[in-house]
Amino acid sequence: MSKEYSFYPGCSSQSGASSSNYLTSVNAMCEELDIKLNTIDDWNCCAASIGYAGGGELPRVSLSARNIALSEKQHPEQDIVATCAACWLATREASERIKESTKIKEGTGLALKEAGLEMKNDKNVRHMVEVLVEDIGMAAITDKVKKPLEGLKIAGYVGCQTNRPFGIDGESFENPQYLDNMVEAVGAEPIRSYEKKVSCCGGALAFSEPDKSFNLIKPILESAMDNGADMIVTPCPVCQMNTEVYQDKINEKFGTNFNIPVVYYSTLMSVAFGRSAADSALNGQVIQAEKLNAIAAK
Amino acid sequence: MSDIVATNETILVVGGGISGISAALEAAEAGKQVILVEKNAYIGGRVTQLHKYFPKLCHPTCGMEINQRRAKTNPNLTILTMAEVTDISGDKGDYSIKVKLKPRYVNNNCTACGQCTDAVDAEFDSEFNYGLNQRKGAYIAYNNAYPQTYVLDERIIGTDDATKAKDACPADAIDLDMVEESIDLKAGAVVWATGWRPFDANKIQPYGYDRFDNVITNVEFERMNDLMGPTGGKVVRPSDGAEPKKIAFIQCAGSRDRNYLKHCSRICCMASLKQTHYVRENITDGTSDIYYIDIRAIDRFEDFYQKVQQDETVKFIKSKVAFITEGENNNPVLNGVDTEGYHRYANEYDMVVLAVGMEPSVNQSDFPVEIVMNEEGFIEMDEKNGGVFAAGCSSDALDVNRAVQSATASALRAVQVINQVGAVSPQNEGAK
Amino acid sequence: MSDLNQALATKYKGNFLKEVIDNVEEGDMVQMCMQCGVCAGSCPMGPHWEHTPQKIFMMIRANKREEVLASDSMWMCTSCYNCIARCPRELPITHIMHGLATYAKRLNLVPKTQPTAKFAQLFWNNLTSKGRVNELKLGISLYFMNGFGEGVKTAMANQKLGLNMLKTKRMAINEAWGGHSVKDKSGFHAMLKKAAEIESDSIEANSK
Amino acid sequence: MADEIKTGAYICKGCDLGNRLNTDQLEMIATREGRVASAKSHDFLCGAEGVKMIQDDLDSGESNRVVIAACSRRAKTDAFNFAGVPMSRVNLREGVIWVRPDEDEAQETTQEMAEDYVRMGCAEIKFMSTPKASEEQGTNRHVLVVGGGITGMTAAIEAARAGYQVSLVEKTDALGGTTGQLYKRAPTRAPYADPEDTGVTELAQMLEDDDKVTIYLNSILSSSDGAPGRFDIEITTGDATQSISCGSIIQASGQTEFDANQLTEFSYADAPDVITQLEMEALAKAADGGPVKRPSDGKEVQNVVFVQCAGQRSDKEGHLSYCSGHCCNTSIKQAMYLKDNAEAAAEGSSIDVQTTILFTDLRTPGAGGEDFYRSGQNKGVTFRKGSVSGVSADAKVSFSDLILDEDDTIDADLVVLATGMIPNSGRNNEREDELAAQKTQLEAENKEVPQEILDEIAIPVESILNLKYRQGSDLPQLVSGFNDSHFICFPYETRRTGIYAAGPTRRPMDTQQAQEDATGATMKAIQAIENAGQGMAAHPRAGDLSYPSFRKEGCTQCKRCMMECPFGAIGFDEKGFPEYNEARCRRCGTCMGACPVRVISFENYSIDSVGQQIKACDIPDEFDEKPRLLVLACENDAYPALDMAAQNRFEYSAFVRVVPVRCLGSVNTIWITDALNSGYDGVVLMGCKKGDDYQCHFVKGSEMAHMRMSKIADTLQTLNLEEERVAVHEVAITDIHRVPELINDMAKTIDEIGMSPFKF
Repeated sequence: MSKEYSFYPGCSSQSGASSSNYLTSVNAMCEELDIKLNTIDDWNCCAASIGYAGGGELPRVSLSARNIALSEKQHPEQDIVATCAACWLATREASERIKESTKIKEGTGLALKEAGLEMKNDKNVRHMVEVLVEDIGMAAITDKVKKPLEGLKIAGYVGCQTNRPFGIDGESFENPQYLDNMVEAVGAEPIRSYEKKVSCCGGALAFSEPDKSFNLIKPILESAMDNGADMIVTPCPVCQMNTEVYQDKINEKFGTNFNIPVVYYSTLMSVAFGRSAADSALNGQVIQAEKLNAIAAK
Repeated sequence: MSDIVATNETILVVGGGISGISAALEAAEAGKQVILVEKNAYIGGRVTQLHKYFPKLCHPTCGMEINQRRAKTNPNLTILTMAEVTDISGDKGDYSIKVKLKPRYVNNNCTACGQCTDAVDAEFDSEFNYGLNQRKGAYIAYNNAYPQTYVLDERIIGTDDATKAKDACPADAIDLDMVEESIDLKAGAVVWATGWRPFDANKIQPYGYDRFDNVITNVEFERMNDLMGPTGGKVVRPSDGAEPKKIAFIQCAGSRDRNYLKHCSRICCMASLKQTHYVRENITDGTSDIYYIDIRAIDRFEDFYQKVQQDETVKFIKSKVAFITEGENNNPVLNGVDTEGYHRYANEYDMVVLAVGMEPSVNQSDFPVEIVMNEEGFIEMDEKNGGVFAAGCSSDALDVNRAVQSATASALRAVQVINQVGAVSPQNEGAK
Repeated sequence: MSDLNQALATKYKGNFLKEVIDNVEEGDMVQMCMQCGVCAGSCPMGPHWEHTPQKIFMMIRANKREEVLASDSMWMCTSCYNCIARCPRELPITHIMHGLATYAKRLNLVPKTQPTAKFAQLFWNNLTSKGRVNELKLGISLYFMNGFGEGVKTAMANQKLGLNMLKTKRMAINEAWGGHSVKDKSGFHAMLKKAAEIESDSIEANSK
Repeated sequence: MADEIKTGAYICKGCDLGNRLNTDQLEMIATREGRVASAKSHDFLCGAEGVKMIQDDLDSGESNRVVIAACSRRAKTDAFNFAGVPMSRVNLREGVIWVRPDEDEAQETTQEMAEDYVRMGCAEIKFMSTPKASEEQGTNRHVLVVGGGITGMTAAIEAARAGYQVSLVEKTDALGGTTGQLYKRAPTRAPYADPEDTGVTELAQMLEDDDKVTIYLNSILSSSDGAPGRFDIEITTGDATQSISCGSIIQASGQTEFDANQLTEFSYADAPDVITQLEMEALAKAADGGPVKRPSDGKEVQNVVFVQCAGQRSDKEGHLSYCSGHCCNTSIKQAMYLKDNAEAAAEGSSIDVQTTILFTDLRTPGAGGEDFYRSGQNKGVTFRKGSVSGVSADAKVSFSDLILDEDDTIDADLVVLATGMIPNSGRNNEREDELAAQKTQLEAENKEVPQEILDEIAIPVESILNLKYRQGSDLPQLVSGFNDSHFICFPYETRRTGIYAAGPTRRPMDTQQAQEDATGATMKAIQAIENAGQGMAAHPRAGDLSYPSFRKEGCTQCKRCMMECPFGAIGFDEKGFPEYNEARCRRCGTCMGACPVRVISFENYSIDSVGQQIKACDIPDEFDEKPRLLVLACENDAYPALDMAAQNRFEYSAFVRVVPVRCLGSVNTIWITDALNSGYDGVVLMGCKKGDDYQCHFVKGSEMAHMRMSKIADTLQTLNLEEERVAVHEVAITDIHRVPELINDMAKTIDEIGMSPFKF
């Protein structure tokens, strides 16, 4: 019997957006794991963590409040699940802030009224990896593996917002294991001692402060290479974007020659579950994950 | 164990550390019947694992020797080791207590000749040395342990080692048929002195105690400096056994921190200041850097702090270290910001000592009777506690001197209860 | 705007801490800082901070209103949450930094050339216009945020990147016309308008 | 039964003693040379059977004293425990076989070692009898408390609760002391968030209602004499004086706020709005929950600065070197007064009192402390790490902010100085004697006496206890004038048995700690009464019934015993003969060591009980090349260290004979000279650390021994022996590796300088 969740895809996963490939592979992965994602109709942007300059606290919280309210209306019994770290964080923070502060609660209440909405705020806001770790479990994932990703050495880059401040399944902020466990579950070799697994890629500042951010991204790639990784896996669209698409520019800047694929955990799984390269969104790789392509082609 | 006489005029002291022993002796030396219950195979508790005391830099064994002699010569005091209180029922002036006695597998015949130790092969991590070395399966915790009676590790029972030990004993002191027993005692009042445990450094993830060999704790550092300790008094890097020169001390490792221990453990500042003396005494050209938030060398300890400040081998940096990484040659690298004027640092050391704080040994849920605790887990003084009185670090994070002070006070509180229920009490006799 | 700044400055004369507590997102937590500096040491952008978070909290207590609000330090926040995770006093440092930035922006005290401030505003405008981010438009406006000449250069410099994104269908030209949007745009905008009003009203009130 | 001495010597063959030693030979020596009534060996003496053997002999009257030749006197104490029977423990295990190699060539000397120890044990027992308490002691379950502040009041009520009578002497006209002057105090229980009532009023009421407690207001302790269990007290009220007797005394004389007039840099003297913490309490009391008004013009304060460590933690002349411990919490508490009052006044409107605490290290330890600090921050108290350079007459505070690394000023309308506390510890007799001595010395040399000496002498200090002890009117003081214990493990160790200091006179502390301290001191006070009643010694020889007595005919009334007694136990009568005051005595034997005519002794420890052991050793003649070394080892630290060395099988010279002593202070030089005269080649004294950080459990014992031994040089010259033959060492109980080395060093020295010529 399939598990159902109220799904909040987020802007970057829309067609023609920077992590549309993430959504494609998530869909394939969920089909295999019998997870049913019921998309929240008419969801809006969460303002991520960079919207603050324009919007104050209340407008930002209201954005998430609207999504929560819509979810409650459409899927009253279901937890909200997001695949994007920023979406998850913003929505969960909003939900908690509304619980903690009556001032915010009242404010958002009034604001929502304007859109003809109201919220109970009684459901959890969760990240897709929580669903995998807590509800599905590694064993169940391993069961579904048809093409174990043998011989692949993969650096699990957890990044920031999937990790802090909430953490996944009570794991440590400094050295979480869940991503490595997933890598192991699909038959590949994790690099558990990957030093940069939780360091910051600069996030949105990659746009406004590219040089400063590149200084942060470089060591993340470097350490993966030094540890002999064939590729990097990540649960976060911003992490994926920053570590993959800027490799050219970083090579330009530092005279390096990085060319290491950065994939989503969902891509790994859907390949391991025997899905096609297209279903696994391998065509979405700016830097092709050749080894995965090969396995998918088998 | 059936020969223990206990009435509602008896004082039960739970915990045989410095606080428990002090409370027990003070009451016993005032003529009260006292039963002291200690979980370990020996009395003395944490202080026996310390190399020196601040601020006098004297040795805990010295005071412990006196206390042991007081205990040996006092007919009013009964000591039960390897014993734990499992239940307390009744009220002030009339308690019934259940005590679980773990088998020692060695009886009073033991002359502490040590032949059983030589006979057995199995080795286990030494609890006394925080696992820094191994000890035999038949052992005595440390030289001056009291009672001077050996112990067989339950893990060797049923193995050849057990029989080897038995055969080796010339005093017929080894009894492999010993089993756990539970006894019932009466008491009029209870002094609770179960003390503290060092905060688990593994939980302080940014400092990588679990990941980096050369990040150790202050309690381990104490053992290293003990001439009779696991390293024979040599300070060594766990990674390669080399003598560290550059040593950093990180204060408030787990204390004053909402993520770990909310309270200030009081002792850690003085402990680190003390340990800089070890560095100077035992390491040629050794240096100590102390990373702190506030140096809490309270009251007359201040003099000690001022002396250390004048020592050119010791530096103070006002900063909570953000995180530790590992550099060349397993050297820990401390990363953070010196907040006195904003100086960012990434300082490399040979070894780092985490000044871990004190956590109360017993928490509310395992407490054998209703008790009022604060959210830090220390026992509050409260009428609701009836005739149960906290002593030493069960009541707050205390240094040795304050712990004994607190223990002496608790002894009086217990004596007051006894004198009220007592058949012959000062009241009845009145004054001259 | 600047007269609001004036009004607030006079209203809270000599007590900037109080001003922050009353008007800045989670500003009441500023007073809980014990100056351990773990945030300063944990921040990935640390080297680029003129004033570390802990120092900003101290400056607030020391009534350094102008210096704090005009500082570009809080614009360095990447929202990595290291500071929040490690703070021994559980200060929501990330939020406070965002809050200070917002407040500075509202009072028009942000350094003119602060790139993140500009980008953050573009981002907000972009997402609020239709309820969902239009990455293409955002990208373009980002390139041109420092004027046309600059923009062309940046665009050229990022040409390869753009092509890569197009090739992999992670960018779509047609987004330039229309693009994604919420359906209930009017409701969405009404909601935001209301939220913004409530907020600025309370600050206006505090200035009187 | 003690009339006829019947000694039974019991030799153990267990723990390999039987294999390593010729125990038949030892039996023979005990009977032939030791002249014991009976000597028996047993395979396992400490076992039930062995102990029964001994007990049967005692019961049957076959013996009434025992020599146990087995393990160290520190081992198997439960087994070898024959109440009321004089016992000598001969240490054949830790003292002999464990420190000797198990080799044939070593056998001879090892056996000789054992034989000598048996001889010594048999010699000692002849001079031991069962201690009986003197007739002197009395039980008087009446505690005198000096000082009616929170400490004294607590001590009084706690003693009464324990069933003891109490007299409480307070020099002012009301109870309460400093705490009575406080508006509120820092919280003493969870959640440690707000100031709480001091409880002084209730406590005072409780005392007045308690029929066990007698309160003397406007009174002082004009005289105190006697000893625990029988103190004679005179209490003077106005011009009336009455006498009472009590069993023990608690000194709770409290503290005095540091005189802020010395802090010219903070303009205290000439700025009305610069005040001390105690003065702030007065303002808060006056305001009583309303807005606090400043002294100069009664204006409601808006901006208050607290300057921590004012005149404290500083090496400046006249400043306090220590930290007074309570001031951080006190300033937080006082800032809270202002915050809470403003809150109450303004119902949360934005009117506010700014409170800034300027500190260098904020010291709020423990669970309560840190909670209270957070609570202060939560209430909006501003904390800044800064060092204050000055306060102007109009309350402008200049300081350098150590975090922002820049100078700053705050234009305050009230400045509170955390000036800390000075103990009311009475007269410093030792210092007075020192100064007087210096003065007379200089005058004798017709040198000019420096002004500072004259000044210091000129300052009158009033005595708290007015003790009539020969050794001074008040409790001896530790550093900075506190009446504290010197020992970390024994906070209530006192150098005047039966008199215990509590509260800030003992150590800087706040009210909560003072109350805890008072309770602890009360425990010791009632304990002292119970012990005195039975003639038992107090810590560290707790329970010891033996006490010094002297042979009057021999005494030359020289008073050395009185002068050297570390515990002020000894007085003297009108003829100048010593009076021992058993209940004050701690049984260290320093008097015995001091006595030049050797008339002082204990029933079970005397010049003879040790001297005869020394003589009992067999001294081989010069040509045997078997030197003899005497070690006199302090039983508290050195002897245990030797035992532990043996546990680790650290070997040392077979030529050594070790005699444990109660304290090096009890070592009489006659033992050394006798030893040298009778042919010992070297003597080693092992005592505890002396000096400022002394470890000697009897305070001055080790010090005294060193002094006496420095004079032994002349004796050696008259005997024309080399100085190296006598060595005095400070030994710690942890010197487990070192003690054998010290012994071997002496053996080596003798090797070099050759054997003693005094062998017959």
